[in-house]
Amino acid sequence: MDLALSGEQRRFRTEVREFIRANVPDDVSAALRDGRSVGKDGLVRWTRILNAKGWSVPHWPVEHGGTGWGPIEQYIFQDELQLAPAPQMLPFGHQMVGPVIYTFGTEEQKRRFLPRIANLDDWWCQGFSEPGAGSDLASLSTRAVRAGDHYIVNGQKTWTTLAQHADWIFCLVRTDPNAPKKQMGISFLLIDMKTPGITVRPIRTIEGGHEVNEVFFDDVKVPVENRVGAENKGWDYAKFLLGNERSGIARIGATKERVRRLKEIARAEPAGGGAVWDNPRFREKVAALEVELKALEITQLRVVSGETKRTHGTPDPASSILKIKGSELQQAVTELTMEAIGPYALPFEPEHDEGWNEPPVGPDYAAPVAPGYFNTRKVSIYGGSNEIQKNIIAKAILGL
Amino acid sequence: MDLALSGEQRRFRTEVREFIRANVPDDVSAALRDGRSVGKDGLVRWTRILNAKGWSVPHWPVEHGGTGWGPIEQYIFQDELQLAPAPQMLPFGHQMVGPVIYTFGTEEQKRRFLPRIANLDDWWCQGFSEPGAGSDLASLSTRAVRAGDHYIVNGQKTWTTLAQHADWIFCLVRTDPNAPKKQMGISFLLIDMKTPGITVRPIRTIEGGHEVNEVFFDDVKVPVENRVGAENKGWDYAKFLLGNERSGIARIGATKERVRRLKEIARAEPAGGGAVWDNPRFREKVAALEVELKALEITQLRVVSGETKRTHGTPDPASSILKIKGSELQQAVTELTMEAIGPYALPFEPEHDEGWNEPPVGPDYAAPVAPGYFNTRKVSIYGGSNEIQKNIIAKAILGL
Amino acid sequence: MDFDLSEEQTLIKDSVSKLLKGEYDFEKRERHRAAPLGFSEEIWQSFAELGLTALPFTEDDGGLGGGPVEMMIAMEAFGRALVVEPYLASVVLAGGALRHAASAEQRAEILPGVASGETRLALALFERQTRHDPALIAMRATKDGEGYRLDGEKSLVLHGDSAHGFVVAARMAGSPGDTGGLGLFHVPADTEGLGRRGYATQDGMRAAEVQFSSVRVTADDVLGDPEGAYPVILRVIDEAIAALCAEAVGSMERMVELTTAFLKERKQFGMPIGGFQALQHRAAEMYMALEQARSMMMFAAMSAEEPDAVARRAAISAAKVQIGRSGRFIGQSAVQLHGGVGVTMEYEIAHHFKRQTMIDLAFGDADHHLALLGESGGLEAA
Amino acid sequence: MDFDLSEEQTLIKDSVSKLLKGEYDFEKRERHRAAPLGFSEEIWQSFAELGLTALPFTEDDGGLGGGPVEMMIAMEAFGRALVVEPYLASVVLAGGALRHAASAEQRAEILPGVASGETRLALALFERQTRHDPALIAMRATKDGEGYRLDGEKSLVLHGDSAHGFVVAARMAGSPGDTGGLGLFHVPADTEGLGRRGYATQDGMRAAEVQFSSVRVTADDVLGDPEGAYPVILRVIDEAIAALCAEAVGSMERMVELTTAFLKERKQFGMPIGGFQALQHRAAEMYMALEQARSMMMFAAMSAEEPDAVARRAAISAAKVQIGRSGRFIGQSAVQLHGGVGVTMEYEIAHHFKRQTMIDLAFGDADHHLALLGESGGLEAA
Repeated sequence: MDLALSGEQRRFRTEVREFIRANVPDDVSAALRDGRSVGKDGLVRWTRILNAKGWSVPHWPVEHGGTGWGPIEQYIFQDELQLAPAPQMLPFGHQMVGPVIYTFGTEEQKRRFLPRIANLDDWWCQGFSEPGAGSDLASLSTRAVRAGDHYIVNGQKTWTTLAQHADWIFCLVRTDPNAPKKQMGISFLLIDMKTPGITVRPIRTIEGGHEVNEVFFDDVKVPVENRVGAENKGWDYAKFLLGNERSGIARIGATKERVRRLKEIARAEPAGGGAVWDNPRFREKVAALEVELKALEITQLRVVSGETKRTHGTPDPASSILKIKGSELQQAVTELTMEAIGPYALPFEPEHDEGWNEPPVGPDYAAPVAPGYFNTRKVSIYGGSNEIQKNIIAKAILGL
Repeated sequence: MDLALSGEQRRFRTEVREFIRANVPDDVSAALRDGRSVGKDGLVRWTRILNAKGWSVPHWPVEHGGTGWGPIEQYIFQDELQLAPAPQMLPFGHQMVGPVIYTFGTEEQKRRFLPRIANLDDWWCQGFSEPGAGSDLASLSTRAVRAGDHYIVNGQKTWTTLAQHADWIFCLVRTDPNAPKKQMGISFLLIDMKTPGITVRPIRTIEGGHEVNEVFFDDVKVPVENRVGAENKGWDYAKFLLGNERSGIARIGATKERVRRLKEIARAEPAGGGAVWDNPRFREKVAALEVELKALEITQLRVVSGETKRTHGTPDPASSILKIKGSELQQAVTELTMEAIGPYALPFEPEHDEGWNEPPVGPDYAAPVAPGYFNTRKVSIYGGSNEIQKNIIAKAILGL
Repeated sequence: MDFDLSEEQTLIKDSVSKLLKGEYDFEKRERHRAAPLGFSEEIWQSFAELGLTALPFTEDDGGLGGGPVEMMIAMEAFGRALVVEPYLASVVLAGGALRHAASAEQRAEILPGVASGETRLALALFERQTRHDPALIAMRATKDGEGYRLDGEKSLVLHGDSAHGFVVAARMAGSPGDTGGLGLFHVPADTEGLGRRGYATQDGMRAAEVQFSSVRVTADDVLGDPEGAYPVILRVIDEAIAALCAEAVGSMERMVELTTAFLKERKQFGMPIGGFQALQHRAAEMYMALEQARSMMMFAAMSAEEPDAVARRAAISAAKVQIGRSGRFIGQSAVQLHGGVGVTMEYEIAHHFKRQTMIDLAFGDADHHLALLGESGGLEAA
Repeated sequence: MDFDLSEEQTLIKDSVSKLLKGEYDFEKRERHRAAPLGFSEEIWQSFAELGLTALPFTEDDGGLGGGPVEMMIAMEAFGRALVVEPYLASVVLAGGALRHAASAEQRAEILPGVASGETRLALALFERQTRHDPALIAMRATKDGEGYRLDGEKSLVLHGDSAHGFVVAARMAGSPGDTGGLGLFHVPADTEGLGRRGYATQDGMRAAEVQFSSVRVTADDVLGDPEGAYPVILRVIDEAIAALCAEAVGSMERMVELTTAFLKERKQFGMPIGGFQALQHRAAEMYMALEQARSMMMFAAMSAEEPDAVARRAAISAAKVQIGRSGRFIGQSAVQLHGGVGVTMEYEIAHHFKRQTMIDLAFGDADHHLALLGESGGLEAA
C-alpha cells in the first residue's frame, strides 16, 4: 500500500500541469477563477487547443483519438484541468454521446460524428429529461413514429443544458408505446438542431442565468440512419451512457480551486476592523471543509484505482459516495464564500454579456458569489439526485 | 398576544418554587444535580411530601386527589420540579395506570389503587414492550387464558423500567389470538408482582446501571377483577394512556438545569492554562443549545396553551416536535458536558451503592458524566422513537 | 400568557392577508418588481390605506401606536407573499431611527409623511468596511457654522435609490471602532452633493450606493445627540431584526406549504413522491424548523422593547440564530425536494430561497450572532 | 499509488483476523476483560507469537521493522474485535517514546522485552491540568547527584495499573506552558516512591493514577535530551492518533456491518425494518461516513512518518477530525437503529459506541483538532 503517486505519475502530472498553464487562454482561466461563464467561444478555443495536442478525448479508444492513459492518469488530467482552472470538455459530446457512438454506432456514424465531437465542431446537447419524468427517466413520452426512411418525432424535452448553442441533440424517444415494460420501447436518436419543427425555449435559472432550456419537437423528421443501435433498445445505450464515466463526478480539483479562491476572498474582505480570515470560527469552517475534501479525494483515488480491475460499464456503486459528498462540498464552498462576503452578496449584478456594465458594488470579487451559491444547489439534484444515490448505496452496497 | 406569564401565573410559579426549595430533601436534590440516581427511597420520601401538600397527582380529577390546575399551571409545576432539581413523580402510576384506572376502572379499582399510587405506597411498572414487538406494540404475544375467575398469563415483557422495585405491573396481554385485527384481541391487566410465576431478570444498560428488566410470566394467576375495562378492549386503553400526557415530554426545565450544570463544569475544568469556558467555540456550542432550548420552550408553551382548547385524550400532533427536539436537546447537553470534561470521561466509577468507594479520579463532578451521555441515547428510542414521531408529523400534520 | 391575537391584531392580519391574496400572487409579484421603482406604487398606496405604514408610530406622530406584535403580523404576511415594497427600509429602519432619536418637533415634521406613505425614507448606515458593526462607521460629519457638513460613502442602502430622503449615520468624533461620536442626520434626497447609484438585489428588491460630497444640513436636521447615536442605532437594528424574523417565518411557512403540496402532487415511479419515507422525514424536519423559528419570532417580538439593552441584544441574537438556521435548512430542503423546478426563476420557491438567504446575511448571519451570544455568556446569563 | 496490501501485509492481516475470529468473539471478549489484569495474558501471548508486539521496532531492537501501514492493519483488526489488551499503551505509546528518544544502548536493553511481549510498559504523560497539551506538564524532575528525582502525579495513564514499567514525562526546567524543559524517563514499576491506583475505563479497558514521591532514577534512565523531549512527545502522540484512527475505523466497520444485519433481520409492522427508506438512508450515510473515515485513516498512516512536523500535525489533526465525526455519527446511528437492543451492555453495539466515544476524546476531540487546523491555516496551507 502506497498512497503517494509514483515517480512516473508525478512526472505525468507535471507535464499536464505545464501544458495547461502554458496554453489555456488567459481570459478563459480568469473567467473560471472569478466564477463567471467562459461562454461558447472560450470552450471552443480551449477544446481545439487540447485536440491539437491529442488530449481532448483522452478516455476514448486510441483509434478514435484517445490517449491510452490508465484511470489514474485520466484522473490526474481532469484534476489538473480543474485546479488550473481550465474548462473541462463539454460532457454531452465527449462523455456521453461520443462513447455511445463508438460503442454502438455504425461505421458511418463514427466517421461522421466522432472527429467533430473531439474538435467541438459540433456542439451536442442531451434530450433525456421530460416534464413528466425526472428521476424516473424511463417514463418518458416523446414519440417517434416510423414513416419510411424517417422517424417523425413529437414531444418535449426539458432541462436541456446549453441547447441554445447546440448543433445536435441526442434523444431518447418512445418508438413502441405498447412494449410490455416502459424501458423496452425506447430508441436512441441523433437529431440535427436545424431540422424544422424544433423550438428552443430558455428556462431562466435561479441565479438569473440562461443555462437550460425546454426543447419542443413538432413533427420533426429524423432520418432512420440517425438512430444509434437497434430500434427499441435505446434504454440499454442510455444505461451505458449514464454508467459510463463517474470519476469526474466529485469535482475534487474544482472544489480545491474554489477553496483557494475562498481563502483569498476571506483574507481580503474586511470584518471587525480586520479581515474575515482573522475569525477563528471562520477558519475552522474552512478547515472542516478541507478535511471532508481530503477524505473524498482519497476515496476518489481508491475508486479510480479500483477501476483498473473492473469491467467497463459497471461503475463501482461506491461512486455514489463521490456524487453525494462531491456535490455537498461544491455547495459548501459556495456557501462559505457567500458567508465571507456577507452583506456584499446582496447586489444583483449580471455579467457583462447580459447588459451590466457598471463598476462593481463593493469588492470586485463579489458579484458572482451569490449566483454561484444559488446555481450550485442544482448539483445535488441532477445526474441522479442525492436521494437516489442513497437508495443505490442502501441497495447495491448494503443489500437493504 | 402576550408571551409573558400573567401576574397570577408568576405568583403561582413563586409559590411552587418556594415550596419545592423548602421541602425537597437535600440529598435527593444533590443526587439529581450531580447526575446520580435518587433511588427508590428518595423518590418515595419526596412523593409523600408532595402528596401531603396535595400536589403529587396535580393533573388528576379533583375527586381523586387532583388540584384543578389548568394546563399552564401544570406545566409550571413540572418545570419547577425539573429546575430545582427535584424528582418528578414515577410516571407508571401517576401518568399512566392512574388515569386509565380513574377513566375506565371499576369503583372498587379506583378505591383500591388510586390513593396508593398518589402516595407511592405501590410502585408500578409497565408491561407493554416485548422482545418481538418494539415500535410495533400491537404485535405483542403474551397470552392470558380465562380459567374461571382468573386469567392464566404466560409470556415475556422487556425493557420494564425499575421492575426490580415494583409492587404491581400493568400489562397488555392477548386474550383473543383469533381476533380479525391484532389490535382487537388485547386486554389490560393489573398484576401483583408477588404472584407466583413472575421472574424479573435485570438488563444491564449501556452505562452499566440497572434500570430496565425482563419480566417473565409462567402460569401466573390473575383475578378477573384485576382486568381494567372490557375484555379485548385493552388497545383502546393503551392508546388513551400513550396519548394522555405529553406536556412533560420535552423536559425543558430538566435540560435547563443541565445547562446550568454544564456551565459550572466548563468554568471549573482546566484547559489550555485557563478553563474550558474560556474557549469561544465551546461557548458558542452552549449558546446554540440554549437557542434551540428557548425555541422549544416557547413551542412547548404554545402547545400547552392550545391544550386549554383541545378535548382530553387527543394530543396535539405538534407534541411530536416536543418529543424529537426535547430528546435531541437532552442528548446534546450530556454530549457537551462530556466534551467539557474531555479526558476525565474515561474512568468508569460506578455509584457508591454499586460498590465504588474510592475517591474520584480527577474532578468530583466527572464520574456521572459519560454514563449520563450513554444512558441518554435511549430518550430518542423510547416512548415512540424519533423516526416514528417524524412519521406522525408527516402524516398527521402535513398529510403526506 | 396568551398566544391569541387581540381583535385589533386579528383585523390587521385579515386585512393584510386579503390584500395580498388578491394583489400579490407570485405572478403579480413579478410584475410589481418589474415596475420602474422596483416595486408597485399602487400597492404601497394600499399599504398606506390599510394603515400599515402608520403602524409603529404614535398617534401624536400620525401613527396607530402599534407595537412589535403588530409589526410581526404585518411582516409575516409580507414574507409569505415576498413583498418587495420598501416597508422595512422606510417604516422600520428610517422610521425607527426617527421614532427613537428625533425630537417631538422633528417627528411632527417628518413622521406624518412617513406614516401616510407619502414620504419614503431610507437608512444610510453601513459602509464598505463596517460589515455589520456600526461602530466601524467612518463617514464624517463636521460642524459647519450652525449646521453640519457630511462627507463619505454609504453602501447597500436598502431602497436608497427611490427614497425621498435619508437618515444618515456619520461620525462627529472619534475614529472607526469607537462607539461614541456617532450622529444621525436627516437628509432630503435632493440635497446638493448627494449622489446615488441604484441597483437590483439578489432577492428581487432594490438598494443603492450613496455618496455625500460636502453635503450641508442645518442644526434642525441632526436627530438627537450628534455624538450619542450608537445606542439608538443598535436599537433600530434590533427592531429591524425582529421584523425580519417575522418576514422570514412567513416565507418559511409558505415554503413548507408549497413543498408539501408539491410532494403530494408530483408523481414518480408510479406514486406521489410524498409517499417516500425519506422525503416525508425531510418534510417533517422542515416543519419542525419552521415551528422552532416561529417560536423565536415571537420571542424576538416580545424582546424588541426590552429596556435592558444587554438582555434585548441577547434575545435578538438568539432569534436571528434560529431564524437563520431554520431558513437555510428549509430553503435548501425546499429547493432540493422540488428538484429541477426548484432551481428556476419561473417558480415561486427559488425566490423564497433567495430572500431567506439574504435575510440570514442581513445584520449578521446566524454564526455571527451565535458568536455574539457566546461572548456574552449565552442566553441564560443575559 | 497503490491501495493493495503487499504480500507481507496481507499475511499480517490474515493472521490477526484468524486469531481474533477464533478467540475474540464478543462473548470471549467479555471474558477477557473480566480477567484479573483487565485483559487476557494468553491473548497477549498470542499477539507476541504473531509478532504483533514486535511490529514497529527495528530488527536491531528485536522487532520486525514494520511501518505505519502495518500498524494500521493490526489496529483496524483490534478495533473490529474491541481488543482490550494494552497494545496501544505498551507498543505504540511507551514503545514509540523509546523508539524515538532512547539511545541504542537503552533500546537494546528495553525494547527486546517490549517486542517479545514479556515487558509491558505504559506512558505516563498527562496530568490533571494538562488536558491534551503536554506543554502544560508540571511534574518535576530534579538533578540529584548523577541521577534524577521525580515528584508529581500522572493521571489517566492507559494500562498503568498492570505495566511493568513506565516512560514518564517530567519537567526539568521552565514552567507549565513552556515547550522546553521536558524530559522522558524510564521508571520500572517497582521503583521506590512510585504508587498507583488502577481502575476500569468506560470502554472496558484499564488505566491508573500514578504518584511519584521522590522517585530516584539513574542517569541511564533519562531518554535523550532531558530538556528537549517535547518534539518527541508530539511525534509519539501523532503516531498514537494514527493508530487510534485505524482502531476506530475497524470498530466503525463492524458497527455498519452489525447494523445492516440487524436492519435485515429485525421485523416490525410485518416487514424487515431495513425496508423503511428513512432507515436505509441513515444506513447509507453511515456507510459514507465509514468510507470517508477509512480514507483519512490511510491519510494518517501515510503522514505519520512525515518529517515536517507542521505538515504531519496538520494531517493527523485532519484525520482525527474526520474519525471523531464519523465515529460519533456511526456510533449514535448504530445505537438508534438498534433501538432498545442498542442501549444494553448485553449486545456488542453499545461497547463499540463507548469505545468510539473514548477514541474521540483521546488526545483531543474532533473540535479541538479542528481548532488546531484552523489556527494553522487549514490543510492546504500546511
